[in-house]
Amino acid sequence: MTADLILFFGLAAVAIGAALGMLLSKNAVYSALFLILNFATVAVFFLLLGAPFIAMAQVAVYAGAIMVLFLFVIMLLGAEQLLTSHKSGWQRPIAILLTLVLLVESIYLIFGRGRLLSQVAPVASDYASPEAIGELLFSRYLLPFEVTSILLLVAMVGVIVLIKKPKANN
Amino acid sequence: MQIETALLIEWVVKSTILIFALLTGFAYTTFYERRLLALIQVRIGPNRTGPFGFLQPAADGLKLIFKEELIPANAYKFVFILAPILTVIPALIIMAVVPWGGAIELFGRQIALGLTDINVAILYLLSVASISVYGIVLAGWSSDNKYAMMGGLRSSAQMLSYELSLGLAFVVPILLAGSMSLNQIIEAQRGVWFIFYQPIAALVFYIAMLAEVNRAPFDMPEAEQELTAGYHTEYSGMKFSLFFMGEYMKMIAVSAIFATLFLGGYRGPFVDTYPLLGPLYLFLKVFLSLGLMIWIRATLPRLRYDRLMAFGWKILLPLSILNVFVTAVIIVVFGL
Amino acid sequence: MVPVSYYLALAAILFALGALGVLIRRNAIIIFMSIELMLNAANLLFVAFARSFESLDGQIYVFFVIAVAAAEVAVGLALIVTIFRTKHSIDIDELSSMKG
Amino acid sequence: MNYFDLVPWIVFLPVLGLLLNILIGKRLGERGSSLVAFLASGGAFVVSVLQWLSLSAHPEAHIVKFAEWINIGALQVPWAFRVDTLSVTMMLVVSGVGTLIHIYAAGYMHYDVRYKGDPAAYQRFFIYLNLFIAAMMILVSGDSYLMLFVGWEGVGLCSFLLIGFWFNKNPDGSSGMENSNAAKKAFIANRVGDLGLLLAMFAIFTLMGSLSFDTVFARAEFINPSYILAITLFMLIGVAGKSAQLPLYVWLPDAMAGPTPVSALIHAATMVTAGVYLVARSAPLYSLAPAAQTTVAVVGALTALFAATIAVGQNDIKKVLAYSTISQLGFMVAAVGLGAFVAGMFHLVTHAFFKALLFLGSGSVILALERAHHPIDGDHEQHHEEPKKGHAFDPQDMRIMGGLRKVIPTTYRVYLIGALALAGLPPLAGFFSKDEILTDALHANPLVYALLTAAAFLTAFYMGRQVLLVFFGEPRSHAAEEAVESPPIMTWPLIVLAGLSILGGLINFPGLHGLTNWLEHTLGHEFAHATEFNLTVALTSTLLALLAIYLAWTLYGREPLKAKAADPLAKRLGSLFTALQNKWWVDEFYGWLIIRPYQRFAAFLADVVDWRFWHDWVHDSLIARGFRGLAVFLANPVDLGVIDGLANGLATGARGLASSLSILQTGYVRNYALMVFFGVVSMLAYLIFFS
Repeated sequence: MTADLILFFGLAAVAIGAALGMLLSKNAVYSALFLILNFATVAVFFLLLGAPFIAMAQVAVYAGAIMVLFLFVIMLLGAEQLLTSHKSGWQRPIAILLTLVLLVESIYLIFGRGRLLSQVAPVASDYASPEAIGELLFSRYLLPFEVTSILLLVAMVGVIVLIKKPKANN
Repeated sequence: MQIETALLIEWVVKSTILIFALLTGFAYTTFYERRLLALIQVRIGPNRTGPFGFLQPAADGLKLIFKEELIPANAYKFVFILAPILTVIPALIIMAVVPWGGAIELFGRQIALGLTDINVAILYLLSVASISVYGIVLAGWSSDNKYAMMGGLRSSAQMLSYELSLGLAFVVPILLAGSMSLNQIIEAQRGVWFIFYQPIAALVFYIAMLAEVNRAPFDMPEAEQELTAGYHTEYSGMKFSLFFMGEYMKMIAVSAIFATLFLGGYRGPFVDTYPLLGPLYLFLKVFLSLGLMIWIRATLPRLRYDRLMAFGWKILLPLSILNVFVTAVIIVVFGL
Repeated sequence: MVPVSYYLALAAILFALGALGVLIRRNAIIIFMSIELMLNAANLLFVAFARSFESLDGQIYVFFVIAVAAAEVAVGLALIVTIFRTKHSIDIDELSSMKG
Repeated sequence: MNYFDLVPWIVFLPVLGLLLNILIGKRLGERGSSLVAFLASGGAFVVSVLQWLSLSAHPEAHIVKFAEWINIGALQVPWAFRVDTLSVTMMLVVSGVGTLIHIYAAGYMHYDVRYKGDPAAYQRFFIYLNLFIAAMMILVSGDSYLMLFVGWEGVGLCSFLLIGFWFNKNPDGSSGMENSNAAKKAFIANRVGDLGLLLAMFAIFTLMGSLSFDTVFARAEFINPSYILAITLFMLIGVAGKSAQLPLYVWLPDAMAGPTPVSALIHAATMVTAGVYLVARSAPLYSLAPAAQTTVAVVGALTALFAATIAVGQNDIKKVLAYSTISQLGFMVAAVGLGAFVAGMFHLVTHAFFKALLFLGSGSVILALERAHHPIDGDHEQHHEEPKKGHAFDPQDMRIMGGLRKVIPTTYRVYLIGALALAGLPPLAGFFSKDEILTDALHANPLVYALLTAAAFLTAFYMGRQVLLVFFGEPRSHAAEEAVESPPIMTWPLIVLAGLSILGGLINFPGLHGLTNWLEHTLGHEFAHATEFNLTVALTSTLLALLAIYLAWTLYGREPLKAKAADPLAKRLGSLFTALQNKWWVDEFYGWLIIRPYQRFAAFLADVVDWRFWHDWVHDSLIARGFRGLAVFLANPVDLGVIDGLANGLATGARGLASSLSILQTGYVRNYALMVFFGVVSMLAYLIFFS
């Protein structure tokens, strides 16, 4: 087992553990923290896969903005834990069963047909440099890029409209 | 593997030097602040411990180490302990991409003064800056104290708001230098510092930077008068000193970044001939920037919270967007 | 070098865990986080395939996914806050007034 | 330097003028609104002159495409202006004579609106006049048959509006429907002609796939000549309608109900010549159908003689001129029918001068009598009373005139010039143009020549009769004694027109052939050959004219007519004169042939078919009763039983199904998510194991 594999399996264990922690934590803040940990490890995976730009964007946007927003909302609402606990009993076992089936199917699809995707030759040094990504973003993906910016604007306006308290009627 | 080992040793040595420099810097920044504040307020300041009071930081440190550690009964204990650590770590690692000099020749190896030079350095700065908010938020939340909670929430809102302007201020040097690598940005300032090309971006950056490190007049999260010191109300002893440390190290780090982006970094006269002058120049620039911060703290009153948010969203953000736009248009039109 | 298939398997596991989270948790915010986890798993797939095929397009898609996720989270959390104002709870099972 | 791009203004200036008059005409007052109208028309004239100057330098045809109009499949008709020598000739005549008539009308209508008791109509008159100028310009400048047709219908509309200008009055000024009936008559007679033109256009488009002149003429020679014959004959129907040829001429005499400037402008100088223009424009088509040419020539010659005979027996000063116009139009149509397009156009131009002069002069005479009968002083009305019903005074009746040359000398002089020009005495304009037609007719068709010569003889006779009756002898009424000369604003246009009537012959003076050379650029050498001066023809016609005038003098001049005496011609000709006076009973004949049967047929349709059969029987008995029965049947067993039962059954069934299905709708989002997830997992399993 090489150092790469050790690193990979270690990080993978952390990622899966963090995901499970997110899933099982009673407290939403802990869930959020676990998720941040998970995102951080995924960012490291991105770095290992030669995507530094995406890795940094992952940390800045997911960890830095989105999860802060989550924490903010949790704390604002004081919604760390749910008060009542009425369960629908049959949902949980079926869900776990279906998830296991999905996992088996996925693993079968990935490994079961003898098509192990191994990594090919190391890529060029300027692979996924900011220049390369910017070049692609502003040429072939210009329209999606602009559409995304419109989407963000729409989301912003929508959020403001949603959150604004209705004016008190006299 | 031989070279890899050498590289590993080099990194360890450089990291140790960096951490040591930051720790010392933190200690003496507090001293610097107290003396400068005293000077501005026509007082004397600490001058008894050691010559000119130089040992005062050591005395303070000793005092904090021996203080009793208190943890509130209803606190979320794990997060309560985690929070100060989370505050310090970003302040330490953010300096990893900032170069503090050119390359020097040592033991037959070319050694770059600077931990690493990556092509997404600015993104790295942004992402590390964005996660530094966690320490404060979690500290506020885990203390189970209303004041602390308010401080944490205010802090997160404030940092998210000013991060946008900060990011847009980052864009201007990227545009001017055509690279995200800090080394290349410094190279691009070989002739004229960017602060002369882009005084507005520099101003925006400095203001946003003050807000990011929660310095006066944006020290809302720890507002002593209204929030009884905000998020670290419940902290004492070494955990409190970690917050303290984080704040001052962040001050040093952002000053270094400011110097790198707008003041030519480690560049100065004769630095090409004598590379060891680089760290000295950087130190001088950081020193000046810190002095400015302390001066501002001594001069300006704290902003009201709603005004602070309004200023961030309604003045600083449009201004920086406009600045980026105008800069980009000028670059395209004049083909700079 | 680590085979790309391992990354795919990891992504599948993360995705399954995210799906499970949506199905078994009642806290709307945690359901939201699970969705983010699934998106993240998809991002991992994209980057892994991009590496495998030595093409940058996968990374561009991740860029868009991140942007869309940001918009989605902003709107979603705003919805949750609005729901909380009327229901004083973010238990997703409380929102069952559309029962047939 | 050329001004071809200015050509749309010949249409837009009049339109601008009429819009101004519509919007602020009342506020401008009489002076202002007539000035606006005059400037609009005069502006069009200036633009036409600019076109003429430009065309002198570049004589080939210019097509100025102004806008897209119709673009449907193969049918492509842009709004294009065609500037060539033919259209510019028409433009100059229309706008030049039109402008002079605008000036005249400014004075004439001032009195007319007061005699008719409606001074507010003044602006309306000039709106119509400008509209007419615009429509006429569209007609002559259009580059396709369709654009020509637009103008053709536009001038028809203006003609209708202006004949019925005093639509609630009779020609003698009393209240009644006769003026509007005359307008309707003109409109309907023109519709008959327009149908012919429309059929011609349809045939042209079907056969040649285009309506634009150049394309049509280029393709015409590849078409079966019998089709061309049909097209040209259809077109002849249009010409007969618009240019008042046999058998559709009957509307033109009635059109004298319009104010006199209208008669001069529309029903003498410009609109009625549109038919001549159409034939001249379609010269390449007619040259391919010699039979049609002959038909046109014969129709024109017959009309010329027929109308001339009627003119001899008329007592109304304007009716004489109206029949004279028909006769002269017959000359032109005969000329273009013979292929003498230049001679026809030449006569068109000179006729526009002297016939406008004669009509305006007659208006001046009428006004002189009217003013003597009901004096009004300047703008101040003294007579407010309506003219009484059955009032005997008719200012247009030549039998109450006489001796006017002493009281209105200016009018007398110009009228005499116009009459001599019409009679064809050298060296006036009419002599040259008529002579050219006769010369061409002699070469081409002796029958036509004979008919035209007879018509020319009669022309000289009835003009002599008219001049002698009106201006010579003794005044036969009080009004004629006291007649008042018209103001300068009316006499100056007359003097200008008189000058043009004298000098008009220079346009195509024998040996110089100015007009021939000019039109040759458009018509080509084939259709625009120079006609040599024929001394025999000239001498014959001059002598005949002099003889006719002498004859008129012996009857009316030697012994001037006494008041209330019978016409001396009636004694000589007996019942023939009665026939002439009654216009050969053509109107009565049409009434018997067409109108009476048509009215009976309409009454039959109304009473029997519509009322008794359709309304009483079909509607009341069949449909209403049957429908009621059907409705009762549908309402009770069908609607209440079948349809309600079906609907209620469906509703009950749907409710049952829905309540059993609604168990699935738990309201829990996570349940739905679970179902979706189950679906995904199942599909994945299917894909793995079955593909």
